Amino acid sequence: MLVSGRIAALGALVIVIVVYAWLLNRASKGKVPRIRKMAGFDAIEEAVGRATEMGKPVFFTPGISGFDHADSPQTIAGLTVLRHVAKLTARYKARLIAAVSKATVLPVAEETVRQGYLEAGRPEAYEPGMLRYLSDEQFAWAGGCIGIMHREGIATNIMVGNFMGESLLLAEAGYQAGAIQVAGTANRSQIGFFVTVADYCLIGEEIFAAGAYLFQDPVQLAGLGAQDVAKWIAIGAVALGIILNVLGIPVLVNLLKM
Amino acid sequence: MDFALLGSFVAVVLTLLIYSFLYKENRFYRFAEYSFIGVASGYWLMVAINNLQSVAWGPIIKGNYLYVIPLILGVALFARLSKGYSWLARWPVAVVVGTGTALALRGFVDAMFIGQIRATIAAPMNFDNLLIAVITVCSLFFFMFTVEHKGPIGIVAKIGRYGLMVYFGVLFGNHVMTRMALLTSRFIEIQKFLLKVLGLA
Amino acid sequence: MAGEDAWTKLGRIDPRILYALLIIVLIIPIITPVGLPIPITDQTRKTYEAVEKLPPGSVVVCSMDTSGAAWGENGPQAVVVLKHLFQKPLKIVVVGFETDGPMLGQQALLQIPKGEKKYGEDYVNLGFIAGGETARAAFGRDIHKLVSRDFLGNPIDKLPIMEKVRNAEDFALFFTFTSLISAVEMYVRQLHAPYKTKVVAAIIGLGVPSIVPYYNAGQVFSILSGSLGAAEYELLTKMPGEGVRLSDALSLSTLLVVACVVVGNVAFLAVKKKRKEEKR
Amino acid sequence: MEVTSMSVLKRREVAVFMTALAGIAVIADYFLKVPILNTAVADLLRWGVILASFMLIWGTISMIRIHADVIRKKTPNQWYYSVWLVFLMVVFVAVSLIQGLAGPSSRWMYDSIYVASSSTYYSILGFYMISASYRAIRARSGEATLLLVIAVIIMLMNAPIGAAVWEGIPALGKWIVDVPNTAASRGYIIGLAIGAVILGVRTLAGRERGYLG
Repeated sequence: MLVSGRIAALGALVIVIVVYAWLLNRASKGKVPRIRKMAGFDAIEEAVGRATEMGKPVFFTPGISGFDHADSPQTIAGLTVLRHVAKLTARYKARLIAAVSKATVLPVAEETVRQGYLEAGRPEAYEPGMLRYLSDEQFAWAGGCIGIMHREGIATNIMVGNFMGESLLLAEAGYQAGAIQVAGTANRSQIGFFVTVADYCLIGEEIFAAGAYLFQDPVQLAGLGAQDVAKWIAIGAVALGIILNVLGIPVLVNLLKM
Repeated sequence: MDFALLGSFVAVVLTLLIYSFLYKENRFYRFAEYSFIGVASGYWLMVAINNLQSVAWGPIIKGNYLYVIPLILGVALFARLSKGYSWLARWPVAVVVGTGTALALRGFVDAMFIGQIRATIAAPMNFDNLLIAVITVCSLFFFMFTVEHKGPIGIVAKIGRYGLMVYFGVLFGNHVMTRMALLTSRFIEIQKFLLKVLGLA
Repeated sequence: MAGEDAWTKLGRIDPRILYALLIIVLIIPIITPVGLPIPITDQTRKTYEAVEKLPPGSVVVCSMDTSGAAWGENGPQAVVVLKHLFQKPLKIVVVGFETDGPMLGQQALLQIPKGEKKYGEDYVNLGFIAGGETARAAFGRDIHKLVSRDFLGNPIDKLPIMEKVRNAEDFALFFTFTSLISAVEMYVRQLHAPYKTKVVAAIIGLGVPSIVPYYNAGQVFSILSGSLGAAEYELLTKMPGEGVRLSDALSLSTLLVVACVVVGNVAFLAVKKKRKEEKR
Repeated sequence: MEVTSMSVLKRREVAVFMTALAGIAVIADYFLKVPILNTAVADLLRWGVILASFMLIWGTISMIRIHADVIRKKTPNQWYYSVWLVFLMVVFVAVSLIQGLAGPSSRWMYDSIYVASSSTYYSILGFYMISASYRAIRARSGEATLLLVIAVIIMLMNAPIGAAVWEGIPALGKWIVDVPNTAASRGYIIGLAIGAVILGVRTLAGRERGYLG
């Protein structure tokens, strides 16, 4: 009844599901995995502090995607970071400008910023004008962001989410404006630009750890824990497989071919 | 009237209008931008309707009445336009998301998890393949989140990070190639048009 | 002091000067082609030889998963591969799983010499199929139950070629002309994993580094890398076209980028060094 | 009675259940050889294709609504662009209905307006590449330096002229692509797959409901 050639995959899937369910169960009892230090997220506080010292605004954008694509997890990660940024700008009394590229993201982003100000205990400091919806079109949005960076003379530029062709444009504009830049995306093709232009970088999967790292969200922590277990399995399989390969024992390869 | 030549003329004019953006953001640029979005959305609409004729209407005519169900579900998508029935629109989305997620998931486990591990360990063990295995493991360590990057794991993760930098460097180099090729191909279009107008082609 | 000014100034040049430089670098080789030699990579040769060795009557699918924006690279690839396929006694199925695909495929089909081949008997354009990954999986499973008409509106039951083409097991070779890494990955998941289909990834240059692990693992049969891949294929088939024309300008403009990176960074490091010295 | 049954259907849980049911069936189909299940899932996939075309139509309609809104409100500096957009769209649909989508007029519009502009639009990035390479891309750290050195080698390899700069370039470039690049991007892919699986499981288990709006 089982399809041969796919049994190993089924086994892996079952293991991942069981581990995930177990970790979720533990998380509901308050036992969550600890998460490592991530410089990109830590840099945000320093970057916002700098804006306060200079008396210039902090710019934020959650990228080009909305919620209706395969890239929506990146937008959500970006908005999670926005909540953190809003909390910090509220606490440090820095000015925040956040620009979104999709009309559907605007109400969610507004709510996110309001939430951040509330968490920082300064709900009265929130203004709707902190959020700007520029355009759904790629370059109209990017052009708008660049305009803001130059006109407002931003001190800090934080970009986390999905970025496409405009990534380099935005990073260059931030650099020219003299801003300290924190940038992150899971779009592989664009990360290189962020690494070479921005001061701090969140690479690939790192952005998805936002909720777990910044807000200690138990469900997301459990998810990260499960992912790490799967990575340990992959690492163990590769290490064992290489040793067996050198010894000329093909048992693991055959097992994975099942 | 030579419609092919007129077509090339329109194409070249739009090309130049868009390039005017390099000098300064302006009205002509936006005009060109909206022109292409206008034609594109007309095209998307037509292509979707054609697709429906092929994948839904065809089978129903042939007597496969089961296909009426997705047709009704599809129409339910437009319930979003009404306040009272917008909940109906969740159903088609649920089916699409459920199927799509599961299809990707099963493929991810088989082809990209098991498949890539198998390829790493089944390769003949020479220096290059051993190095591939080592860097693969190191980069996996870099993406570990519940292990502190300290001590030996810190070193391993650092190697992984440098490995990823090589990957992004290669991407960077190829990115330049693509950008320049796309740009050059526009220039060649303009040249073709000019040659045609001058009667040289 | 004067030195520092020069370096700082060099780092702050008006970008429009750079744009002008780029335009010059692109125009010269277009007007007077230099004909720089193009080395042929193993992957392109593998693709070419695979097509050469196909037994007569084999079915080759050309999936156009590209967009107007990326046609500058995918177009030359598609044109030369289709030209080659049309010279061979093969059956060719054009299809697209991204909206722009079939229209661009149609344009490419109109451009190339058809030889003896007849529409409906030797080649067909099945048009666009919506649904991304789902559509690709359904296509591999059973084409006849999925699609009832071609791009021109003909019922496919009436097209003789379709008698030979029922599902993924009939595909001798599957080309995807694409700008999307994700498209190639979908074929790895939905065609190679279940049916062991030989997928050729004709992808824009940008996508290649991310596809190499699949090639290395045998999950992708071979890769055509952007317009360079097209140029190589044109040379192998002795039909120089758009790819070869692009390659000179590509060389020079890439060199300009290298020069910009080097000069920009030298200026950056010089300023940084000077600042350090001043601090001492 | 009527009202209560309706309000049950309105609940999000119904949609979540449908997602889970469809998802579990599709997963089971891959691993199990059960003819009834396999046939049913084959049908389900085709339903998915049909629903996807409806989504495409929905997308276009949403876009028309946005522009209709702009036109109705006469948004300054904007509404005439929207009029032009809708006009071109209507013309395209009209000619395709008359001559067919593959007919000469639609192909003409598609080629000379859409393909020309969209490819130009993205080709602009070539210019930005130049200015950013010069003005912003910096070897600001050890990592960035490594990245840039690799990028330069790859660029020289891609430019057929690279071999003239140093004859070892093509071989070195090929090795970089085939070995460290393959390895790191393989690590990236495995990580990506694991992340996607966890997200998928979470979605099918109804813990991720963002897509339901």
